[in-house]
Amino acid sequence: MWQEIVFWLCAAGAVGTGIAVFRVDSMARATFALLASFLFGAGTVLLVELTYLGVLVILMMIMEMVIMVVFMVMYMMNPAGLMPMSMLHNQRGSLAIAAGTFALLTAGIYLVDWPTSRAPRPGDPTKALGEALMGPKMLVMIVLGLALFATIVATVVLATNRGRYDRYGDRLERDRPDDPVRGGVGR
Amino acid sequence: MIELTPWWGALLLPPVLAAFAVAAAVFDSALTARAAGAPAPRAAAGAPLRAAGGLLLQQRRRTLAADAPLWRGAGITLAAAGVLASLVTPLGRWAVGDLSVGIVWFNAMEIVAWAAVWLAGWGANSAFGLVGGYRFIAQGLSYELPHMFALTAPAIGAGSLRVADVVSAQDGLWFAVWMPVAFLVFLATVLAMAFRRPFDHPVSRDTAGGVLAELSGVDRLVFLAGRWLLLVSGAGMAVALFLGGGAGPLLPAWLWSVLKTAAVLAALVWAGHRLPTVRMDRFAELAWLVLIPATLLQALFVSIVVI
Amino acid sequence: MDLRGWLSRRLPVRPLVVPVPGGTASRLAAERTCRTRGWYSAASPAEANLLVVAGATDGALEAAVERVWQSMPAPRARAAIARAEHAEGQLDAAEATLRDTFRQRRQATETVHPGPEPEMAGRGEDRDGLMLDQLTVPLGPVLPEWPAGLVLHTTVQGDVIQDARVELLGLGQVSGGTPWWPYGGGTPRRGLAARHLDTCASLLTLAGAGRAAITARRLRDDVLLGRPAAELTGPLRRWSAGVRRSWPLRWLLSGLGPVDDDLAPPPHLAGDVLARLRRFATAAEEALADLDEDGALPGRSGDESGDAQWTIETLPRLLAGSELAAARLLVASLDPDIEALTGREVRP
Amino acid sequence: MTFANALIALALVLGVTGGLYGVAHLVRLGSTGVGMRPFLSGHDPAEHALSRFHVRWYALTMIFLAFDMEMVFMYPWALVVAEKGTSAVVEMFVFLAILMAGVVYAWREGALRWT
Repeated sequence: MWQEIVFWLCAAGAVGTGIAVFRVDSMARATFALLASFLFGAGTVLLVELTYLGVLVILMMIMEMVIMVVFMVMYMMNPAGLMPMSMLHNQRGSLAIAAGTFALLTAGIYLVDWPTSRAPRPGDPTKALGEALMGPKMLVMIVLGLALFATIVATVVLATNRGRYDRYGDRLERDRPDDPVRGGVGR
Repeated sequence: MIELTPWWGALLLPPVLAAFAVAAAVFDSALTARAAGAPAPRAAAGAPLRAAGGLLLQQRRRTLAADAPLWRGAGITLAAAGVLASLVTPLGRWAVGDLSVGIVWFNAMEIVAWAAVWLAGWGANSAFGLVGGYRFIAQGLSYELPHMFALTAPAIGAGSLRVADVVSAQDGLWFAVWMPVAFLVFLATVLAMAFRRPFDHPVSRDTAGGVLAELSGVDRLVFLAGRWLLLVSGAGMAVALFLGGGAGPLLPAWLWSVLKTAAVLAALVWAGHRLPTVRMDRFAELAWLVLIPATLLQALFVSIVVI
Repeated sequence: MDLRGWLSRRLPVRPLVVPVPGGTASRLAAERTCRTRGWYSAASPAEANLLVVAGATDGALEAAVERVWQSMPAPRARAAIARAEHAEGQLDAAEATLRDTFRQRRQATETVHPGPEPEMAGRGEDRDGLMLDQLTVPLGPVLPEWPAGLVLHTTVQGDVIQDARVELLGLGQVSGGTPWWPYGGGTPRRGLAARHLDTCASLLTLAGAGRAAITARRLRDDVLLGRPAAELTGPLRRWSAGVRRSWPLRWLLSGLGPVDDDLAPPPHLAGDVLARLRRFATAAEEALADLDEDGALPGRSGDESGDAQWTIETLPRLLAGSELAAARLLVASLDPDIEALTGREVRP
Repeated sequence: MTFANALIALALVLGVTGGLYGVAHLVRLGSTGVGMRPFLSGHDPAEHALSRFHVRWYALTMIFLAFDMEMVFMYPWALVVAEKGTSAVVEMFVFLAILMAGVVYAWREGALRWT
């Protein structure tokens, strides 16, 4: 009973804050409305006893949304919405896409013959996840590790405007980098 | 063995944390008074409570074109996160919450400070506040990964993310003894997440108090209370993860928990009086190139020991 | 029960001290009184409940003080300390006002005088060639740990200063001369030691080294109150050694705010923030070594007006492209004595 | 049970906070000061502070995001490392070493700097 109440509260909260994302003018409010929407989503995940996943969603989404707000406020005009303006573009097209997607997903829920599993649920899903990662799903982790490494390198290449040749000289001959502002390690 | 308290245990959690917070604030104020050569150190003991009363009395203020809901929400969010971070921390044999992923829960609640502090800086439409808020995000980017690796070391040692299992795994030997790097990094990052000195750059005087610059009255009181609660929660978790929780001879387990938490809290406050403010333009590289590898090596050492 | 009055009587006093050119003696007296009473200074008007104006203000400086007063929440009181010997009495009176709930309630209902409506931020090219929003952020005259009468009109993008323009306020009221030498009836060496300790105290406060900063302030007050040199030598040496040898300070301040030799700085202002801090700490110790002697003075050249002139001329160049925290530490480490500029032709 | 307790504790925090606001309302000396100018060293603000805020550590945010994905694996891994033994340890620390190599590269390029 109480699970149902909490579920519907979370569902309504997620949709409501999701709508709010597009109704507010301020980048900060939009981002934190989106965060609230994710947290309500995490509530539903906790309800189905996927504790690790639920808590992880809370953990990751707060970090991600705070980092997103940094970029939103850095790049978007008028980030606090102090001047009247609308964040909405191509309303008709997006309405059509949204309605279509909603219809498709709803149809999918009712029309697809979802398989059911008779296997018992694992005692601790977190541990099962760990075992899967160290066993059959090991390749996923390896590939992801390389992808993340590539992300780091690509970010650094694209985002920094001074590289090692500016810092250490054309032949990398300096022992200590020549920077306008010092850092904490290696001066 | 750690048991879950009935529902009224949840009602005791905030008052217990608040008592620790007041005690820590009193100790902090006594240290300041001693250094300043102010008369009557006994008066210093009452100073935090008198200051809290003064903030109740003080007029609230709203700055021009402030983002009021986000700004006011910041303090309440911080206070709530400070309390909920302690949900899974046992006091002696009792815990209010018991999650199979208690350590991750603590991690998630402590991250809430990222959002709360930035919002407090953003909400006031003040240049100094904004600078303070952004300083805290840079701080978060620096301390968070060492913090997470410091959290995983006891989890690997106990083979569990449940705080109760971590406590009982320290039956023979406290984790602080054979995971000293993780313990010290954890303590440092607790200071960083509660943005207390030496990690107080987001509220530093060079920007007229940073995120605190425009807060007055009860709004300021709630935000500052949240900050102390977060520090207390961090100290409590340090006791559970590294100092054997309520384990100890003679005295009852709850008293050991209280004494250890008080000791950790005192050490954290004392360290704040001894160290200068750490700016992130210096700390970021140190965190990424020294603290992350150090905590990783600690985790490697622990995992080699357990297999 | 009168809860409001009960809280009022127990309210901690949080002063915000506004330094004013010509008011150094008043400021020192006010700071000493506040410290010994356990009134810790506030960082912003929202935190403060007592506005202490140390010296006589006029014109633009008066307007700045008035704006700060307007933005202070009730309960609040102000004290104008024109002469150092009146500091205690004025602060007593202000405290009484602060704790008078009847007056505070009446005052709290006064309407706030609105200023001009702010605009949206304009854009400008940043250090790396991007077009970014820029804000006008003036630093001073009312700012914690800031030289009296100095205003830096900075344009910032994020927390980076793009450019800075210097303005000096409150010089009209100053009668001239250097305030540190005759103050407290001491000798030039006492004045000099106190001046160095004062600079170090501000700098250490901004660096967040609270204990060392408070100790510097206590020593400064003791030097000026004429405590025998024999009693001061030990504590001063310990403090100075602690500051100079502290490795956290070294790690945090080295390479910050460098002043290159091609800017032709006065010798004691050359180097980075750390070098200046160490130099002033050493100089304070040396000045004290034979405190009541005459003779050559260590540290500052004695030409305060020349130093201040160089500083205000060079600051815009030093600050361009600097981060706010670094800028604050740089200004505190140069610590120009604006009131020494009276009677000179000022070309900021 | 745990989540019920969490909700009770949360409700109490919100209740106490509300109580503090209530007490503050009772003993207040005056109503909330509205339209206060933000502190700007005694000057009126020329512009709204809420504008585009340029940060100089944007590279750090991206490196953080990439590195922190790894925690998704590390927490469950901590539960099984004792059973799975050496292979799990090697696996995870090779993974971490790859990421750490990326960090060292970023450091050498000056991406962790405030410049």
